[in-house]
Amino acid sequence: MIRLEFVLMLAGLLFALSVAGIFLNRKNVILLLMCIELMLLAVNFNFIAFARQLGDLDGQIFVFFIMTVAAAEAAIGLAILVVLFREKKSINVEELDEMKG
Amino acid sequence: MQFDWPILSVLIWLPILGGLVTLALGERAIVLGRWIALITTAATFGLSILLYTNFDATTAQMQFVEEAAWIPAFSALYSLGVDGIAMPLIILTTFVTPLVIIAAWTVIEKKPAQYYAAFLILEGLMVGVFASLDALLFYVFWEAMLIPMFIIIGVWGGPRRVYATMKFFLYTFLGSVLMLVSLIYLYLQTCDAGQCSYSIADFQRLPIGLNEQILIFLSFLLAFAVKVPMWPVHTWLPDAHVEAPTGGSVILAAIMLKMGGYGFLRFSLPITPDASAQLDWLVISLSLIAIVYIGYVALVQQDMKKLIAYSSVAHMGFVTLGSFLAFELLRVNGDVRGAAMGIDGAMVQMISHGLVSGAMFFCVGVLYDRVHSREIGAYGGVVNTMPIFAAFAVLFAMANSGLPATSGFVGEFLVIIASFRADFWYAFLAAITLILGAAYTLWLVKRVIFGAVANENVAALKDVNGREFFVLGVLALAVMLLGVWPVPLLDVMRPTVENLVQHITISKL
Amino acid sequence: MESMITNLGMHAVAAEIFLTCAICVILLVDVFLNDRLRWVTYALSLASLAGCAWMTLRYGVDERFLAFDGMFVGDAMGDLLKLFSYGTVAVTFIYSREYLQRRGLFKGEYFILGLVALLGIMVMVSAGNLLTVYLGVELLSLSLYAMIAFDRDSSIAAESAMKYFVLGAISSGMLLYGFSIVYGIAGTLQIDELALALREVGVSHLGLVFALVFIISGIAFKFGAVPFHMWVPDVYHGAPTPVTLFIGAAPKISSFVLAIRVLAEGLDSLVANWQDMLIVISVLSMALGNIVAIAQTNLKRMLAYSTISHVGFILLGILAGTTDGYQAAMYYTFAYVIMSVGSFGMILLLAREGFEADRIEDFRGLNRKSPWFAAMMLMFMFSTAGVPPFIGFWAKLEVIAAVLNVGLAWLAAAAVVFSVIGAFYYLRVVKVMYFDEPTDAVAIEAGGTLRTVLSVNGLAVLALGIAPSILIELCARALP
Amino acid sequence: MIQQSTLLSIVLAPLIAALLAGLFGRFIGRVGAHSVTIAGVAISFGLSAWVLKQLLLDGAPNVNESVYTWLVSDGIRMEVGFLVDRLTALMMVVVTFVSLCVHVYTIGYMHDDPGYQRFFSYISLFTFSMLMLVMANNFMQLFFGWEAVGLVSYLLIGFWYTRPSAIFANLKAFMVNRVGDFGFVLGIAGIVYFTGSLDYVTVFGMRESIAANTMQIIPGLEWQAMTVICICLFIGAMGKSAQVPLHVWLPDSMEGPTPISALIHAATMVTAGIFMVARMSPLFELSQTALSTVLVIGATTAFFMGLLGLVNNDIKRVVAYSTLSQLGYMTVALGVSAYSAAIFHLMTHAFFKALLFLAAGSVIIAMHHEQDMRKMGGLRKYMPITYWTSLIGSLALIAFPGTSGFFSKDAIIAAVGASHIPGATYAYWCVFLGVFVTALYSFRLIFMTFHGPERFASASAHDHAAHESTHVHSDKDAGHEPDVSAHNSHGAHDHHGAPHESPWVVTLPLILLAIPSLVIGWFTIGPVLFGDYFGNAIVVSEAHNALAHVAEEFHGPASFVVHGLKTAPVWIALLGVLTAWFLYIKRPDLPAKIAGRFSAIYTLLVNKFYFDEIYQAVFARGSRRLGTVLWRAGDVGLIDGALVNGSANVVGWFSGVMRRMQSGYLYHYAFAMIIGLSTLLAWYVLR
Amino acid sequence: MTLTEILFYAFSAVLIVAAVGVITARNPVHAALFLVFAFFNSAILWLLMEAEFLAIVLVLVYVGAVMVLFLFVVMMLDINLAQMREGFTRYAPLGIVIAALVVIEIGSVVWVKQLGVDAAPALATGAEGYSNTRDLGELLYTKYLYPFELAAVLLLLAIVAAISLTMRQRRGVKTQDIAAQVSVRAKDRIRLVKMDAEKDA
Repeated sequence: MIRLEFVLMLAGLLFALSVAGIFLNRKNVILLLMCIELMLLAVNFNFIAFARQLGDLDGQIFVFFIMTVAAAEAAIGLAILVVLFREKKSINVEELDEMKG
Repeated sequence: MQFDWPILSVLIWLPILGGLVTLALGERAIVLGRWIALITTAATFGLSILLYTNFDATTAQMQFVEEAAWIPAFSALYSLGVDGIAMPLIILTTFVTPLVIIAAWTVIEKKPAQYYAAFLILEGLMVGVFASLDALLFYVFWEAMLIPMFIIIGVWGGPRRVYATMKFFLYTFLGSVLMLVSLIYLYLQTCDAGQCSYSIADFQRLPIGLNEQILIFLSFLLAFAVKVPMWPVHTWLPDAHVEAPTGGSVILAAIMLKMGGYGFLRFSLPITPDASAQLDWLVISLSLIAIVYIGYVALVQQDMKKLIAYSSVAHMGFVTLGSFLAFELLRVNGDVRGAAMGIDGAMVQMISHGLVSGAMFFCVGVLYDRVHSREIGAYGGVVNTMPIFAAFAVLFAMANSGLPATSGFVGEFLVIIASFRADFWYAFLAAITLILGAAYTLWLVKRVIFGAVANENVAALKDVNGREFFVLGVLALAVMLLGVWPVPLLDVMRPTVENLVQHITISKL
Repeated sequence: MESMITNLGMHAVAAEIFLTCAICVILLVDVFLNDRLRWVTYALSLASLAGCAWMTLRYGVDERFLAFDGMFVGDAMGDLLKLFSYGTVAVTFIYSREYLQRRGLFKGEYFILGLVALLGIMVMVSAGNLLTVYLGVELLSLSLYAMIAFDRDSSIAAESAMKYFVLGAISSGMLLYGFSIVYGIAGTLQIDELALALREVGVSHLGLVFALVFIISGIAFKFGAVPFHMWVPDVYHGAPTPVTLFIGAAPKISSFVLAIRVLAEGLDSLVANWQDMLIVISVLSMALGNIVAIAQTNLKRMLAYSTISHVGFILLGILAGTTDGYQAAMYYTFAYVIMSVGSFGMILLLAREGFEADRIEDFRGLNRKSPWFAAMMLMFMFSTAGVPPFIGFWAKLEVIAAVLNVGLAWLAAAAVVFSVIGAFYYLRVVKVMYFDEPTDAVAIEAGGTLRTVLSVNGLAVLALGIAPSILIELCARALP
Repeated sequence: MIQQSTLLSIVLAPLIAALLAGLFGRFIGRVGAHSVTIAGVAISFGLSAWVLKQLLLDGAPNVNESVYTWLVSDGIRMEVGFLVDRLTALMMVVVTFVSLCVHVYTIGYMHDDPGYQRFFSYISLFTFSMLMLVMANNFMQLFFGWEAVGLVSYLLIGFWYTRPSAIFANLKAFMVNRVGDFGFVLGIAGIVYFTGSLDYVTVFGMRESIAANTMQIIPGLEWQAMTVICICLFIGAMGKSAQVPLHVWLPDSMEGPTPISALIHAATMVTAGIFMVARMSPLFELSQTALSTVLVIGATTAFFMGLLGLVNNDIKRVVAYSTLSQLGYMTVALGVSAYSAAIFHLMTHAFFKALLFLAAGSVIIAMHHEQDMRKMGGLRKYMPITYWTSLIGSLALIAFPGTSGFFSKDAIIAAVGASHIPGATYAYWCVFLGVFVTALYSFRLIFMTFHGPERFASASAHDHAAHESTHVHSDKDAGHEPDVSAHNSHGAHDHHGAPHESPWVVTLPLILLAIPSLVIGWFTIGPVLFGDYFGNAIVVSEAHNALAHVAEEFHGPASFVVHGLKTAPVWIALLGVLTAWFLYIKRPDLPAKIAGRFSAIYTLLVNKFYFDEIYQAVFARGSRRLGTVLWRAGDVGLIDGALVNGSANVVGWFSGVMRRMQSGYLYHYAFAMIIGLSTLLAWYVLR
Repeated sequence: MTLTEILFYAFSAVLIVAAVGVITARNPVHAALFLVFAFFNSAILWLLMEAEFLAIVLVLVYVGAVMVLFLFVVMMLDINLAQMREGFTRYAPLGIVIAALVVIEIGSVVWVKQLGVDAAPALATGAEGYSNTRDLGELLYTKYLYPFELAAVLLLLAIVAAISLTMRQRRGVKTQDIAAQVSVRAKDRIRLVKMDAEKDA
């Protein structure tokens, strides 16, 4: 029997790791996108665990939609990345500082 | 006699309409615009005289009342009316504005249509402040007034106008927003009492606990103290005055400052009488500080307008002092004999200061238009080249230092006499203005008006022209009339003032 | 079949369906248009907005109404918000046209993405399920990401799109995380069921509060409230002005409705908890927004910070947790949108070839060049500062009343003090227009439509300020 | 019966004349101006005399009625009205008579002045104001007149407004008077507090109830309410009547044209204080402390101000110091409750001092506006009328037996001698020694001006430049303003010609004034001083009635003279005259030597006891310094700098700091979000 | 401890390792591969949690499409790997602190305080004829029809957005314009200018 808390803890860890990843990564925007995927994964774990716990498929449906959205998001994110790279010839996070203050 | 047409609405909206027409005609049709401005303001003044002639001076009731639904959701009404306190102030407003228009006749070269429009709109809003019976309506007029004034100082002002306008606006804005919170609070209290209302009269009847009263009082105090202005929140005034164009200074000194005094009488005293009684020492001390401290500060000013501005602060100290004597009297003597005199004095001082300081700013304006300097040091011996002007200036200076037979004397005299009842030292400190007021005013006169011709600028001065003569002459007449025969003014106020004194002696707790 | 849609209620969704079809049609038509005929897209977009409005009015509902098994909620508030959104988007399009044409950006994408974003807003407005909420949020967000980056020759646009994207995704993650916990505790995603279920679970449930923090964070991000505001200045600044205009307007409605649907309807039993959190966020927003705006020289950026501060005010209304409060917040949102559209419209009005008019000093001496539009900007600025007799004042008045009504006097006092600080930078714009001399003599190039609509916009700010009853009554009727 | 319209005419005639001359001076011209004003004052004088006659001879009752209500506030009516009793009537006659003389005199004195009409307007206005003051039936109007005469005095001292010294002097005069008014207003306020009325009759009727009160001004110290009120009122009198230490303005007021010095600064305005205290006698009688204060201050003024006359060389200033001293005598009389003596001296003084001033003016005209006595001498033969009238005036001043001054002054000295209130002894010595001093400086003036060698011929030539510069009209300036006053009148005459007698308009008033100076005491001392002239206008309590002792020995004016010869003061005065003769005719070298010997005292006197310097330093500069400190440190520094701009700067600084947090870096943004999230979590979940 | 549990813990551990790999990988390609690895692990975990359909979708859609897209972009963009890791160690401690903070907070709620979720009946797994896919499908096309359609719009949006952002006509590309070449006139190409033979001095 997989304990609910365990899954939730796992999801929490993933969430924390993705957050740390976003903060730690200062050079490459693509890695940020990947961290976001990781974060969504964490959420998905939550939903699946709860769906199982509750005996209710709504959670799984939600995961389904999250994945759909995540795919779309990734597409747009990567498209923006491409635009960005064309303009700046770089995807270094530290160089994304034209605007501040 | 009441009218079957909405006279107060006309007084508010006629100038605003005139302003919009002037604005719409634009700078190219300025000749027409100018006349429209003059005719509108003159008509407004004429109509406001009807207020006086038809005023029933036997009652403290609001008169010429108009009422219409405005914002049903807040039970806010478009309700107007005047009593013996508001009516003189309205007439002062309508009296001074045409003079401002005349004084600006050919002097303003930059965007004159906007200039006139700003003053016309301002006039309507100012009348609105005095005529509103609904707190929300009052507040709207109160704040909206800042906008034209902001523009007036900023567009037609002097070199440091940006600093001055910002300071003016933010100071007064800061002062009044907390009042808004209090007004809303009072409104919610009326809701709790069963009948939601923004009516000032309902606020005055509302029972409020002491702690709440104190908070409300403090927020009112801030709002009105900034406007009056009282020490230590007065520092916007010298800057605003110095930078404002002549008309702006006149309106600022003559009318805007009165709104603070009016606010005290209309809001602070009747709505929070117990808090006022608790904290009257604060207001009275600040007033006395204003009278003495500011007197000294005025003494050393090198800028004519600044000097007059500071003298305004000192003079307005009498208004606040007179208004708050009632509570001290009640405490010291156990009765309120003298309180009505204090409030009478405050009112007369407001009207008088409106005329006198306005006139003094006009005088400075006359000089400034010719020499383009406000520095005292840039003048000297003006009397040699401008004898008529000098006569006016000396007259107004005397009025400013509170000489009997001018209006300046009446208010100060009443307040000093009333304050003696409360405490010898109040009267003592207040009376110091006799010395300081004369010192700074006459020293100014000495350095500017008297003496030998100081430089070519002064030598080249031309005496006042007909337009200026008219403006100064009308003001001089008013100042003298009020000084020699103030009874018409006091008579219309009496029932209202006595009613007010009665009201504030009854605790709301 | 055991699972059937029990109440379909297609007519309630008429506007959404119509808009989706319209988007497809426009998408197809646009492909076949050359640049000279691009106005057809523009016209079609406006026409479809008009169609939507007609649909909404035609199938408007007075009472709460569920469709698609509760996924969709139709109510009076929703109809009002949608109608307002159509109007906002339409005005946005009208303002944007000339700017886009002059910049060679007059492409179908702007309109299509804008319409999709509008669809997202509509979905959120009528969301009856957390899933629908999420999809609405994403529809809107993804469109916005794309819109921001759509000027492909602008590096700051791409940069801000990237920032917005990454942060937006994080916030979505947070929101989802919160949803998932709520789901786990309440066992349902349906908002009205959620409200019932949570009442049984009990208010002090730790897990709920835990979830609430995540949800609040997500909502705060969409609002742009401190400390989830960091994207706002950069996005406002970096995006092409028409897009900034778009972002500054309609999405605020969606943020508001997000808060209403999730917090006020779904998590209403937790009001004590989220009130506390929102107080912190709101005070921080008002403080930071107003203070940092002072240091700005770029008007778009300044308006961004001003947005942050206004969000603080909108949150004031929401955090009151009363119907009055929600009405106030709604009113504030409307007022804010009207003013914000106008302010950005002014930038678009002044912009011309090689001149963005997005710095404050670009407004220098406007009163010399065009007294009329200087007056309009003056009204926008004073209104935004909350000075009567403009609409912004009533918005502030209402939220302050709402806050006072729940006994948070200190908060009301803090709010008004911050609004004074805020007045400073609005005044600076007025100062530049009125007190300074123009640096050039170039006349305003904008065409008649823009001028007319902008004038109407400005006069509305005044008219609704003098007679605020109209809008107040509407809000009151929409949120009984 | 005295009609109200009569009284109104008395008051309004000069006012209307003043307005006509002032506002329409340009249209009615010089002749018009002086005609109309003289007519106005003549009407006043005539009617005043008639009123006096009515009261005195025809037994008309006192008039006390109001003209109109000025205002009503809090139930207190403030009215404008007239109280005419014999005291008032006496004052009215004196005022209008002197004023009339001065008007006539002015025609000659101001003949060439461009401000001719203005001057007439002012002095008519002054007459009006002074009449308002003396005829008032309430404190408000008293104060009104009080301030109005101050205003006119201000305008007239600064009449030659291009002279720096004149406009300095007028400001100073006004300010010092304001200090007095300050006290005066407080006194009035006190009266209103205790009686609720401003009306004389009502107030006097309630005087006992005032006296029953005490006030705690400084905590723990109970003061008699009456004492406080009376001292406050007397402070007003000190300002107006130039009592130490508020005397400093009077010598400087000599910057005004001489007719003014005669009218305002000798005969009428400065005596307003004396009049006021006499009018308030019902109140003062109830406070011995106040009376002592009055006495001591008056005595000090009488003696010490006289001393200053000894060392001054400006002919007008010597007269001015003598005025101060004589005002001191009057005040002393008030202090010992000899109110009628004070008023009596006021009246005689009005005549002879006006005479002396006008005579001095005549000399000044003759000397082409030279005022330094060291540059005069031997004028007797050139200006006989002036000489003789001056001599009469001086004799009256030194109380030469038989002259009017003798009667009044001797009565005062006798009254002081008879008084027993605290300070009376000091006062007696002051007034006694004062007699010697008076005689000394009076005859010093006579001898230096009219006797001895003619010093003007040599002096005027090389001192021309110096004299010009003191009057500011350097030739360069004069070129710019051809219409400036003194220069023209100066240039019109032959510069080096011998002085000659003034025209008749100047000498006629001298003669007119010389007559009462010489003889009026004979007729009036009986009724005024010892008779029942004042009736109930003046109240003296039995305890203080010093004059009563004098009255016991009074058996008619002639015997008074005889009796006077037996007392020391007369001989002291004679000694003074002899000393003057010795020092300034016999041994003109001695004064300088004495001055050298007692240089410390001499310096002290020349510097007028350093009052001016101290006031200048403490009040004028001190106030300005205080003002500067308050302004710079308080307003500009603390309020504006620290609070207003300071808070703006703090907000601005904070804005900058917060702005830097918006670093532009994505990870910082994310970091902020995460921190926000975890803080909320920590706060709400884990607490 | 059942086999399911053992497997679960094991794969969880691997998942965490993979996730750490994603955020610490020196090379973006490696990071992407770590992510793929994490997804695979997740799919297995989901299988263990009886979400079979989602597990399959995760592998097919995510690993098969999305991650490929990622890798594609990573390869396409010419990224200087040398700089990529600069400063990593500098920020690592802070990153760890943040991660720890979040973990502690989440953990304290979900682990220590148990979230307060009651143990509820698990899914009717193993029941006769139960199909996760079928049940999901049924729900998707009935109750979740509206979201389903919205998801479709969302994907459409993604397509439109991606195309509009990335497809562009390059500026400065020299291609032939046949029509322009054909329609050219001589006077467009040559300009005849009359000049004096000599210039004025």
